[in-house]
Amino acid sequence: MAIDHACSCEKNPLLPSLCRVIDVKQETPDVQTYTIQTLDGKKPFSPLPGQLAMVSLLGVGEAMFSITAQGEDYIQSSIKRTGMLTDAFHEMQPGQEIGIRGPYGNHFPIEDLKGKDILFIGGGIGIAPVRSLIRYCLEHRSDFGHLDILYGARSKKDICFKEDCLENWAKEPDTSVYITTDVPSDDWDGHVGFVPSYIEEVGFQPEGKKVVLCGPPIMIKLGSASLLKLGFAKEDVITTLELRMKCGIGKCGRCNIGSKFVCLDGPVFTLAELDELPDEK
Amino acid sequence: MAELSEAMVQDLIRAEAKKALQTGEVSCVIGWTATRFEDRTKPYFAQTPEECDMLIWNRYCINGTAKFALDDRYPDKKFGIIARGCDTRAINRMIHDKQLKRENLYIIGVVCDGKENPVCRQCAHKTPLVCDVMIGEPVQDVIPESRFQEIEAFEKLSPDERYAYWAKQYDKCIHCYACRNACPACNCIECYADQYRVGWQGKAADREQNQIYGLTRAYHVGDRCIECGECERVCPMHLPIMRQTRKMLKDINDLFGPYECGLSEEETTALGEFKTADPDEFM
Amino acid sequence: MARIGVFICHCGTNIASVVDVEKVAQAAKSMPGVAFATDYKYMCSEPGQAMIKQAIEEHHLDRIVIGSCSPRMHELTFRKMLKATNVNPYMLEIANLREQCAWVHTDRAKATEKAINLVRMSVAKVGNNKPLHTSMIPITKKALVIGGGIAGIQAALDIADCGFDVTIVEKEPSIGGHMVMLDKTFPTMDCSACISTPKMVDAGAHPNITLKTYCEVESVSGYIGNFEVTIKEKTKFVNHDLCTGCGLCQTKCPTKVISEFNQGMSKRPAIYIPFAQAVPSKPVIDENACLKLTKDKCGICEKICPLGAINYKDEVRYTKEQFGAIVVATGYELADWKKMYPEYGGGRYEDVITGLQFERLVNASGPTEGHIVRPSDGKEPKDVVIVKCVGSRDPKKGKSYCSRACCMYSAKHAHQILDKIPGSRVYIFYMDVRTPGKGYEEFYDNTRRDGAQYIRGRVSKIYKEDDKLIVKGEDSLLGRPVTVEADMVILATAMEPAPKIEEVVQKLGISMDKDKWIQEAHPKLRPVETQSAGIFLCGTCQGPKDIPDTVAQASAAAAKVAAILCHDEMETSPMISSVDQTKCSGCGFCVPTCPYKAISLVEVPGRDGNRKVTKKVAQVNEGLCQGCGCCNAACRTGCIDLKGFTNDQILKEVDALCL
Amino acid sequence: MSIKKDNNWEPRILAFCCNWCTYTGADLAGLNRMKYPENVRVIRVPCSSKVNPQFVLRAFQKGADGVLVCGCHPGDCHYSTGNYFTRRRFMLLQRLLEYNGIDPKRFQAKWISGSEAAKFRDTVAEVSAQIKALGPNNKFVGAHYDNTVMEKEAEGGKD
Amino acid sequence: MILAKKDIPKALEILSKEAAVYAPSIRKIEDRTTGVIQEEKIFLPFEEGTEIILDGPNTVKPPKDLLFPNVEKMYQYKAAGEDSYIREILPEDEKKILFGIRPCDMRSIESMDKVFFTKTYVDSYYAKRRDQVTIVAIGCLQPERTCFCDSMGIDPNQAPQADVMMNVAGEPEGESYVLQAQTEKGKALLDAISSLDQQEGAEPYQGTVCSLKIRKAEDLDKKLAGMFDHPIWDKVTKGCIGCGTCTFLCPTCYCFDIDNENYGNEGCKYRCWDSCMFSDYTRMAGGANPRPTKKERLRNRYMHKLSYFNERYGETLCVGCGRCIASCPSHLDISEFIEKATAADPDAVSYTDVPAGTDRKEA
Repeated sequence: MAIDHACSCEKNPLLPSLCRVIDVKQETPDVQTYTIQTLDGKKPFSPLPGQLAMVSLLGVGEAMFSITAQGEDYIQSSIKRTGMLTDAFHEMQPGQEIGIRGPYGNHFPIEDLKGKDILFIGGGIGIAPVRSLIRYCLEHRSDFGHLDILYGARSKKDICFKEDCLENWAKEPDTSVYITTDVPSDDWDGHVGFVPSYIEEVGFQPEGKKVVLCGPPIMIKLGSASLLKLGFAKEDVITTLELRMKCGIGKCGRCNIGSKFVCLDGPVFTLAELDELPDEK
Repeated sequence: MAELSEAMVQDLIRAEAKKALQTGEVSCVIGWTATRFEDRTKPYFAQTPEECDMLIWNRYCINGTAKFALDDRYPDKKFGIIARGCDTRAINRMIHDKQLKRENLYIIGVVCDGKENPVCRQCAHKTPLVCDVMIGEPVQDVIPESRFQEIEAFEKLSPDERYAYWAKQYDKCIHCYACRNACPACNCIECYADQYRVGWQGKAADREQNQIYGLTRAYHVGDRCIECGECERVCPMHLPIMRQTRKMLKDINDLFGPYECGLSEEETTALGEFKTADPDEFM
Repeated sequence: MARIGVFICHCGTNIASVVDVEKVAQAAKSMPGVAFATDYKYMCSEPGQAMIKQAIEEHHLDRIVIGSCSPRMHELTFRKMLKATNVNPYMLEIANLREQCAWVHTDRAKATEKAINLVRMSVAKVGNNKPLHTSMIPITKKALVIGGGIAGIQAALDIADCGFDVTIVEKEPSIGGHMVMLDKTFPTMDCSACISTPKMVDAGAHPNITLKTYCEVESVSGYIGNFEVTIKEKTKFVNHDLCTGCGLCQTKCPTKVISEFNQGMSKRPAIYIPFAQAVPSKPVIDENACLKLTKDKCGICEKICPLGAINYKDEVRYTKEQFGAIVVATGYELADWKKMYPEYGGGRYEDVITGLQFERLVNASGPTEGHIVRPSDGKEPKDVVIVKCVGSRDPKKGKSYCSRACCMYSAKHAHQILDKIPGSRVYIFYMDVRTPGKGYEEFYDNTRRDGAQYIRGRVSKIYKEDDKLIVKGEDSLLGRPVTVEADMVILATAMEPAPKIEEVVQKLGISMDKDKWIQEAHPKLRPVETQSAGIFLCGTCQGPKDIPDTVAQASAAAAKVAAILCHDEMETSPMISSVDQTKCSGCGFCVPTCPYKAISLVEVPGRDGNRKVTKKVAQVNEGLCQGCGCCNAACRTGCIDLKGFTNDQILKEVDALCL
Repeated sequence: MSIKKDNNWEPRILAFCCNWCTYTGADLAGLNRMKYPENVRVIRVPCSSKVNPQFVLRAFQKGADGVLVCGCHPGDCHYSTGNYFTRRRFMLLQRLLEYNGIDPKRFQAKWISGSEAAKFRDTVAEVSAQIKALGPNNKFVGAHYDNTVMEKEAEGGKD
Repeated sequence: MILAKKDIPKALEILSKEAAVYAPSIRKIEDRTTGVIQEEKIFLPFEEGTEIILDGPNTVKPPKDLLFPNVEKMYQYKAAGEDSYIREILPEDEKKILFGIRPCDMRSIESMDKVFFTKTYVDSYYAKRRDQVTIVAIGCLQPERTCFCDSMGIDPNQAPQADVMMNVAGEPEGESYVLQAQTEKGKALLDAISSLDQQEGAEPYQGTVCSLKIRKAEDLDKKLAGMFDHPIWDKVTKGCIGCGTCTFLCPTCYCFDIDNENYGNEGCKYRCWDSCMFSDYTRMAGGANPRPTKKERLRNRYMHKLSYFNERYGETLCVGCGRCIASCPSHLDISEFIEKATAADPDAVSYTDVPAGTDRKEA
């Protein structure tokens, strides 16, 4: 058992703790970011970048989401509207009580990344887990080399974390930001095109660089191909997987790929690791 | 004409299956094959003419074959089915319910003499009702007088006795959905029970959820049941499932006139139509 | 989660005197999703509404529950109020605390408990409400009238006079229908043709009316405001654009066949204008009779037509047109008594005629130029028997219903015979005499005074003896058999719906009653509407009736049509069914349950497992659906659902009430 | 809400009423100040044919003692034919429930028009009395069902 | 100790004073219309007078629901602003004795222990039940024709992990049992019934062997790991109807689902058994499903049993109890699959299915 898992719930790992949504931010027409705190104003737990939380809307249901940011006394999760449950999440207003348990899963291999240049690639809501790592790197700026951030959304209005993507990150030292949209729009004068082709267009150099690639399955597939074309090794491309999950602790069975459980052994895998697993993604 | 022996029928089945596969129009022919136990057979999908020699025919060929046609709702080639009377009713059921197209099927009908399956004693249609080729001599359709005897006897019990009986049965149920998955009338692409809908069907296998499931399924298929008995045959806990669906059939029969399903593709279902002159008890 | 505001109305003391409204509001505060709850004297009043609006602002409410009078009372009021707020007007539920609680109970504690329950139910439901939006559909400002009888003509004229375009589709070569066949109309004895032909001319000349005679409706799709109708133009073989209606061809045509207009009592040529006052007054060729068309001989009409309007190669044409509303005025036909009553000779005796034949006989432009003579030998009849209810009110042999007009026209016929043939005797066999109309009873009285002998009873047999028709019946008042030696017998035959009514009904997606008359939406309150919005009916297609009733209905239908066409677009109710096509199996069980034929199976891109396929699924036509939800319960997967009354919403109500 | 053992036990009866006839009839009963038992609660549906048999099962599962489905008289349906389907569906469901041990009085359907306020009142009173005589329903009631949960709320939440 | 067969009810009576005793017994349902009584052997709570059936075939359902119930409440909650709460519901404090578990089922409990106790998280619910259970295993005497536990490396006469091992003394027809405590819990249990000790008896019978012997490769788990895309899957999964019979009757299947049941703004979160054979098991909110057809699902099940579990926990997740073979609606047979997979060429590009039994001489 190489990965050491921290669990905030000392006794019952399946029991959520009662927390409160203290802020709701509309990121895009179908993505909201929730700032979550315990009832007594504390941080529910301290996740590592890339870890997951099981968020439960009492009486409606629960689902696993990546934690996109954390602060002194809060964690943040961004949720895209995809179905009945997420519809209900999107009706939340500040003050809403929710249950939260976690953090679950492994995390981005921070130790491996230290001292290296990092290329972050995000597509759509896939930027959410990447953002947790970007924030970590920016907070520990001296531990990392040059940071490239490439993010693609459908159109300008679909760009998540607009302040970070369009303003803040570009101002950080030794950081380059590339934003692209799938379709042109009147209010967008930036790059237009899909993420994989933009990767090749920019022509990132593989030397000394690790890649973190998160997004919809098709983007991961084509994006990986682009990266491999540019000469990146599969060991250096890190991505996250998403499967239906229920327990979050590797017991309930459904999120396995081969003998690995995405909720426990994932969600973070390198392309090399994924190659080892049966093709069931 | 002399009756065909089991072995002769088996040879004919193999020959017809081979012929069908050799034309190249049929992707496979489903029938039965042996298992390690002599008194059991299992569904077998012959995909090459050679594999047709695995097909067998004996009194243990009890699995329904028709429902497997739904595994591929959009086939490139025809699906070959070795079909007994009940299997052809199942085929009619699924064609009527618009889940199958006749032109996508190649049906090798076999006149059935009844199998080692209690439901066969109630069989009214031993001769295939629809097929491309027929093996065996057609026999007369006879609706057995015993069709609703069991139901009538059960109706005579007191309400509490009836409830207690069903409650015990549903206590046994393990909620495996074998009855649904084997049933040719349960042909929805996504069953109501598989959908995430708070309040429709809980997944828990407790008495409450099993009762709801049992009754809902009986109601959903009751006016379309072809009485093949697959639900009861597959139930690992031996629930008398037909006793529910046959009850619906009996009531339809009593209230709205003689009723049997799956006899043709075009028939109407009892709950899909009405007559202004239907009996009215709600005045 | 929802943020629900609950507002409990005292309704003065109407609710508050029985229900502890404060306690209800207090209880509501702990219901799931409730962010705010209060009570107030009159929620529907200005200040009450203002209070709700303020609470919406202050507490960021997204759903509203009002505990007040019946939703049938103020649902629209409150929806209208919500239009001015951020809350969607359909995020509203009303708990009926007045009509179904305070007014029907006396025990304060129990009524309060029930009120809490009802509010809880509404809270549970509203929590699952989704914002709904009415949509506007544009309206094609044009009406279609099917049938060019007096009903259709009247409806078309009224609609056209409102300034809307109307198309009349008539299957015969001329409009006019049955009324132009009649001689006089009861009880005023106006000349029928004199009052109906001006209307025909008006219709033909009206700038807003397009006549499509010798045409039939082939198919109808779409819905109110936007019907798409395919009209089939039968082969006339005469180019009406060129033809001036000079009538030369008619006179030279060598073929003679039975005249439909004269009810078989005269002959007409194969190329013909059905009657003198026909509109349009242009001929068509009867392709079954024409020698050229049947045997490729003759061809005289083509040769003599000065304008070259004859075209033997004419073909059936189909045109597609958009209409905003449809009026069905397909009229009636007389039932075929010959099959029903073999004991009346079954058609063997020429002098047993129908009332309509008599109309032609007595009509000055008819086959006998108005002389009442026996069809068999041209002699003037002295003894005439009129038999009423031939096929009507006779469930065993004919129809169970009353044909309504026969009593009056039989009286009229008797009057006409007695008037025109001095010394004649008229015997009328009747079951009852029904004269419910202005001046009708007086007319009947007069006829009796004229000498018509009314005999109560049915006729059991008519047979010929020498020159006479022996009519055997029973006088049920005197209880003895009656035998009348008659020269002529007139049968007042039952009306029945026009032939091919089934086809029309099926194409339009409307329904018929047991006798195949078209079913009105409500027998009392919506007598000229069908169940399908935008389709109206008038005249005898709905049931037997006389001319004044027909004309009144036609004008009523026209008013209904005008009420639709006067809008540029119309709002559709958003509370209609819709299909979750990702889950639909395409079994089609919902299709036959829809009274509006609003559901069809369509092919859409979908998924089979992870494979992309084209699959067949149900689709609801939003213009046709009226929101009954009948299809919902027929759907086993639960994927067709009525917005505003979804299965989930109702289940939540059930759960809440069972707590 | 009182515990079921109580002598003052009141049944819990759900009535699905079609908007056009029965619901109107119930409103009319109110207008005429007719009196009927409190234990019937009306759920408004556009047409009786909207009522899914699943709703009925759910009601029993959740602890209802009786369920009533009411609509327009056959032939009077606002949507012309809905109640003919209702009639077939629920004649079969009633029999199926009876077969499974539920007294047919616990699940009834009735045609009540918009003018039949008195019939509404009488029906409600009759059904209520019948079910009261039958006592609490314990068939099909869910194992999870917990009566005590609600007591607090019925008293106006815990202050 | 030696316990006479006739003393079993006495022993259970003594034991049931301290704990709830579950033992194989017959559940009967009488059909009053015909008088026919349906019988079904399962683990039932022991009460005075209950007939305990220790011999004969194994129970229809495995005893796993006593440790991992079909439905288990996890916590209660209320969502109502300030009044909101989440309250854990742990299994009750109740000592249980599972009496008469066969070695195959005992082995399945070991596998469940591995799942719920190891790999970072301990499942509180399972743990609490497991800690309170004492298990008395019994040497199998009558394996059914579908039993193949010894082919899976299980000795039908021994259950080393049980608290007490019980075997018939001497020959299968012997009149007494030999009970041996294998743990402290087991010792305590035997102490409680020591008064019934017959002191002397024959040696425990160890002679049971399974009638169904199957050919299973030693390294089948590793072989299968390389056969994910093998054509064999297309063939062997075809007859499956996708029901949950095999998983719910399997003593080792442990997958579960989590759902909730609401009462107003209160509610209860519970978990219940789930089956990997169901289409909604892996289906995601958007509709995509990594295992869209029964081929992927059955493959996952077989792979999980025979390969993935070995990789993760070091043992096979099939104990050869044969329940799935006996009850499969389509008469599919995992033992047949094991033999086929053992015989298959792992690199084959096509596969011809020769069902077991077709080599039998035809009638």
